[in-house]
Amino acid sequence: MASRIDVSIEHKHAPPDPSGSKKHPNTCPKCSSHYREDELISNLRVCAQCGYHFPVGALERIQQLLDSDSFIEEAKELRSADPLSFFDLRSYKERIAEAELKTGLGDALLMGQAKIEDQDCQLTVMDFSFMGGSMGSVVGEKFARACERAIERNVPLVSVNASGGARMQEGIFSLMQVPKTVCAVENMHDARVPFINVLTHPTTAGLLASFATLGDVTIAEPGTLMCFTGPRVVQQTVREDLPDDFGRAEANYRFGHLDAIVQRQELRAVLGKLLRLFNHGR
Amino acid sequence: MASRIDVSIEHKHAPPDPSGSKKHPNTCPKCSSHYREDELISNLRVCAQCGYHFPVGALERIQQLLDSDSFIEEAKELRSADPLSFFDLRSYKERIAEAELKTGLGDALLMGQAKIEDQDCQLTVMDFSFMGGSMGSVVGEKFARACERAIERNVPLVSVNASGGARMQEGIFSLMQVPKTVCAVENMHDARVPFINVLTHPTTAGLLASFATLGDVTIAEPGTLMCFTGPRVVQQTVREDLPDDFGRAEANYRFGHLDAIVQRQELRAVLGKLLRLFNHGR
Amino acid sequence: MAGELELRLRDRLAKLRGLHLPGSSVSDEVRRIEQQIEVMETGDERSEDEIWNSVELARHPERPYTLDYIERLISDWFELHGDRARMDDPAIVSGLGSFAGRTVAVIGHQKGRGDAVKRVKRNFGMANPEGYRKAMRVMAIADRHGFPVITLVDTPGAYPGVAAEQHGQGGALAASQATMARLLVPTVACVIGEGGSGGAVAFALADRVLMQQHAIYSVISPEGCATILWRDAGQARKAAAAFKPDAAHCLELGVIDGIIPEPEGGAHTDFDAAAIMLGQSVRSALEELGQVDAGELRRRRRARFRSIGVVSS
Amino acid sequence: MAGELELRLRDRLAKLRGLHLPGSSVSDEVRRIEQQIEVMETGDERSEDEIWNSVELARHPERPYTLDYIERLISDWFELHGDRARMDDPAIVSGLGSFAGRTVAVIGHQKGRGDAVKRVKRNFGMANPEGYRKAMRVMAIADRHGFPVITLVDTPGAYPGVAAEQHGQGGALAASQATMARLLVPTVACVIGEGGSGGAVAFALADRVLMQQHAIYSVISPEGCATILWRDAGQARKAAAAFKPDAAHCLELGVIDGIIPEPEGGAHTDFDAAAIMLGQSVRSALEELGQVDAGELRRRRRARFRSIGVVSS
Ligand SMILES: [Zn+2]
Ligand SMILES: [Zn+2]
Repeated sequence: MASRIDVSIEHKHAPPDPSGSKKHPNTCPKCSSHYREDELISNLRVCAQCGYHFPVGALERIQQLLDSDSFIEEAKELRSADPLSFFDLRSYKERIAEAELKTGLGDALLMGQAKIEDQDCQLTVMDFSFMGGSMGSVVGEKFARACERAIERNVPLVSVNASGGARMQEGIFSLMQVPKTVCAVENMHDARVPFINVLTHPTTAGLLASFATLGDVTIAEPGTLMCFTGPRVVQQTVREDLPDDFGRAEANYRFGHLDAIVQRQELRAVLGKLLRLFNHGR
Repeated sequence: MASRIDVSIEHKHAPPDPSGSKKHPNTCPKCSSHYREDELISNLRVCAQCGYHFPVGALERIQQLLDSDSFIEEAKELRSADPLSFFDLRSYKERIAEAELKTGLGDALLMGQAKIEDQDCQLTVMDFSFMGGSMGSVVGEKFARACERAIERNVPLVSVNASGGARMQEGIFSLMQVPKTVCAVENMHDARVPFINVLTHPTTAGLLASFATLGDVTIAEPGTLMCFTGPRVVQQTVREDLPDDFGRAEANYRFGHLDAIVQRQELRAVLGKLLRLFNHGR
Repeated sequence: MAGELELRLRDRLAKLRGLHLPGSSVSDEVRRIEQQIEVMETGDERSEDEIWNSVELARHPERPYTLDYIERLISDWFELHGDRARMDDPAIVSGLGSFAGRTVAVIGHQKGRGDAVKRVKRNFGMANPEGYRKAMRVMAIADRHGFPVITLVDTPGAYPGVAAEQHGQGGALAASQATMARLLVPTVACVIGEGGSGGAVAFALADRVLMQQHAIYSVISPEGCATILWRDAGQARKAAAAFKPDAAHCLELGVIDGIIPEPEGGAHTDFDAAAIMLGQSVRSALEELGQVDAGELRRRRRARFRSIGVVSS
Repeated sequence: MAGELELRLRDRLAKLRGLHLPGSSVSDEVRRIEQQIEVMETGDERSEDEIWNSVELARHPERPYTLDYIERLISDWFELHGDRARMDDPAIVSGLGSFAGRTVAVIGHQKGRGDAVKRVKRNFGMANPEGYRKAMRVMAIADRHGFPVITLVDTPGAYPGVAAEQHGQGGALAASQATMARLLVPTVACVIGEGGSGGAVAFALADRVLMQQHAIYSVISPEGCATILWRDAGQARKAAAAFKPDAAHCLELGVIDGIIPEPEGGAHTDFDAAAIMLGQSVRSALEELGQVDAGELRRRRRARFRSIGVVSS
């Protein structure tokens, strides 16, 4: 049995907050503008004042991106099996149940058939509010199945990512989702199925070291933190100040790791264009 | 007809001299030790005092590297056809004839069957003293044939390079030897025929942009200048002092462009080992 | 813990035995599962002390490193250097050599032993993206010429530096795995010390993944885990007991295919004996893999990793 | 000059016509040689003035550049950025778009137009190795998905900088050609301005190599040549006349496959008309190439370059 560990590990998954302080979720952390929920939703959760991109849950992301009613969810029934009977402050099972309640999702990744601007695709969308979008067996399995479904259906895979990395409560199994999803992508590459990656804040660690960097095209929303090692750990290692935009999409674009930074308002149109291009080539 | 150009272009091919001054060819430009010709030959033209590697002609290189009497020259009959009827101070044809007389070679590259430490291989060896080892149609053709012969014989190709780049007297044809030899190498790669590149001073410009960087293994003698653009031109462009070993094998090794720097005394043994390794894998 | 997992495994075993697929790919899988169940039945739970002993041995400063094994197992060794773009990363060693009578490519993390200068030179076995790119280059050569690839995994993790991030650490780790997933030659990965997270897994997408008896393999270091759980790296021992990065546990979970024995007291007590044991395990793995057609090898390799993980529905 | 070469070509033509090989690869070659001979017969020698006119037009600051053609010929354009290792080189533009109803990859050198800042930003179309690595990445995507590759060549040459050398300029140029030699999709290269040496040829190992009427293509720039011949870049005009980097000469020598006409006075006088002419040539080349099986396409591409050069024995 795993030892009972009595301290929360949740702070690992706290989304970085530019201001460092605890504000109302509808208050812009960049310019402090405050919005009603309906205002934010209708503006795709982008600050009308300064352009800051608020986090978007998986279900809302689907609303934003997809042709209406086009999403057919698949592998919805999959749940974590808690293979290590893991327990920190509370049991892993309890945490999963809580996250399910909070988000209405079975795990941190939704998967299914979709249409964007009338183009068929397979879609995966991650939700950071489900245990920090961490990748355990369910996320890995659903992503691998998405690749397989994209091959079967011969449609592109669009993956919208948001993740702090591995789900530590699943120990080595969480690490193994990294090579597992890489293998799934390589099968897809062999089948010449297009793969478009959208990185949203944050997409880090295990995700960057697996499928999130293996797309034919890789785009990110502005401000997305996308690094393998987080800024805090890097800073502790190098013991010097990091560049201002360290690990952010803007820096990654300069260093050659992104095809484009796409404003959320343009994301649907850009994905529609990319799907058209990849579908017309075939 | 090409205009008659009345100034020599030979200085382009002058081998860079560390001291800058004109010394007797058997005087070490690094430490000024002087050697009798037989001393130099028996020491593989390496300065016994400081380790400086003097240039080695193609025929002497064959003596140094190959099992005795193992070389069977091929495509010996090929000669430049002077397609542009080129004329600077003298005609290209005259220069070729002069180089032939001086070196005893038909062009800047020798090609044939060889054995090194009892391992069969196909061999190309360049001679810098034949018009600066420049690559015209004959060099390109012989190199391409060497690739084809290596495929036919199913033996590795060992290429010992020394070249200032394109042979300008052949104009655009000399540039075309670059993609031509690349194609020949790719055919060899497809046939899974091993390709070992040895860079000797200097291997620059067109050679680096073609076959000299496409080997399975790339090694160089110490001090070899191996850059696409020569130090003088780079300096004119950036208008600042260049690092001391700019473009040299030692810098290229640090920057990840070489598998090893091999002293001339060890070259035969290293090639023998590499040929054994590649032959035992097959 | 073993209870639920064992039931699951027995169920899977029964299903696999019921299948009559062409080729022997199922029998590989059956053997692997049988082995796991055997470990569960015979293996007592390892104590916190035993697990911590492995952690300490895995990171013992006198433990044999990649080059120590190469020296003892590989003849005609020729090291290949450089990523052909930016640098030669000394934290990774790669090259060609002769092993058991045929040419192989060997790629491994390399720690420096001795004084600080030597350890820093090898960056404590923490590679930059350029190191992984060098490795991919060597894999491509091996693939072209049919040389089996042996990887030796021994890293606390990929280097967490500024330039490492700027030059694409995450992408390089993913690309290295993708390259291994594409190889058409037999591949054997051996965790010989620390199998630290992404930096380790970059070399571990192999046909056979083996661990030395006292090696560790985990998603996070004991200290990293303890820092997150208790904000106190000093609690590493407790964290290790919770995550169990030891070989027995990894075998039990089906994450690795076998355990390579070490000399009594650990590999550092007898480099030669440790090398012989490592060599034997790698040799027999390569002999097995040599029987399999290249395309089938690759298919099985991917299927193996595809199958890891536990979900319910 | 044409005399000896023409005899040689007629001889080769006779031999090729005598061959009865399967497939139409020979007929391509025959057509190319016929075209060369035709140019020789009808083409008057171009004067020093005419050649220099082309040199000036090829480098005219108002000449249309890669993005000008993309804007006019490609719909749904999506630019792909970055080499996934170090940087995004603005001297090279690459991306996907729709051309003549199907998706293609377009890769080209990009010069900046206007003030010094804009020109420097694009580094005058002189790419670093990272730019060529970005291009190779895009070629790999095109190859995977069956998109034809169109390259637009317009560079004084690869950038002669310190970092460019340190990061492997020569190797990157060679690798870019090697990548093009491996592609299993149709490839068309168009020299649209300056086709400067290695930096140009890195994108020109294509199934069809076309030149605009006033583009130039040569092993060295007129100034570089003049510097070497007379240590005086001012003699560039004389050097150009000697080396003849003009399209007619390149076609005559069999180095290119066709000449794309330009509007009267040069492409800069009418971007739209120039784009239409370019588009028509590329389209008909792609239509022809689309008839050929992928493996055969690659075989012919390599054979085409293999055959260039003149030797005697
Ligand atoms: Zn705001
Ligand atoms: Zn000396």
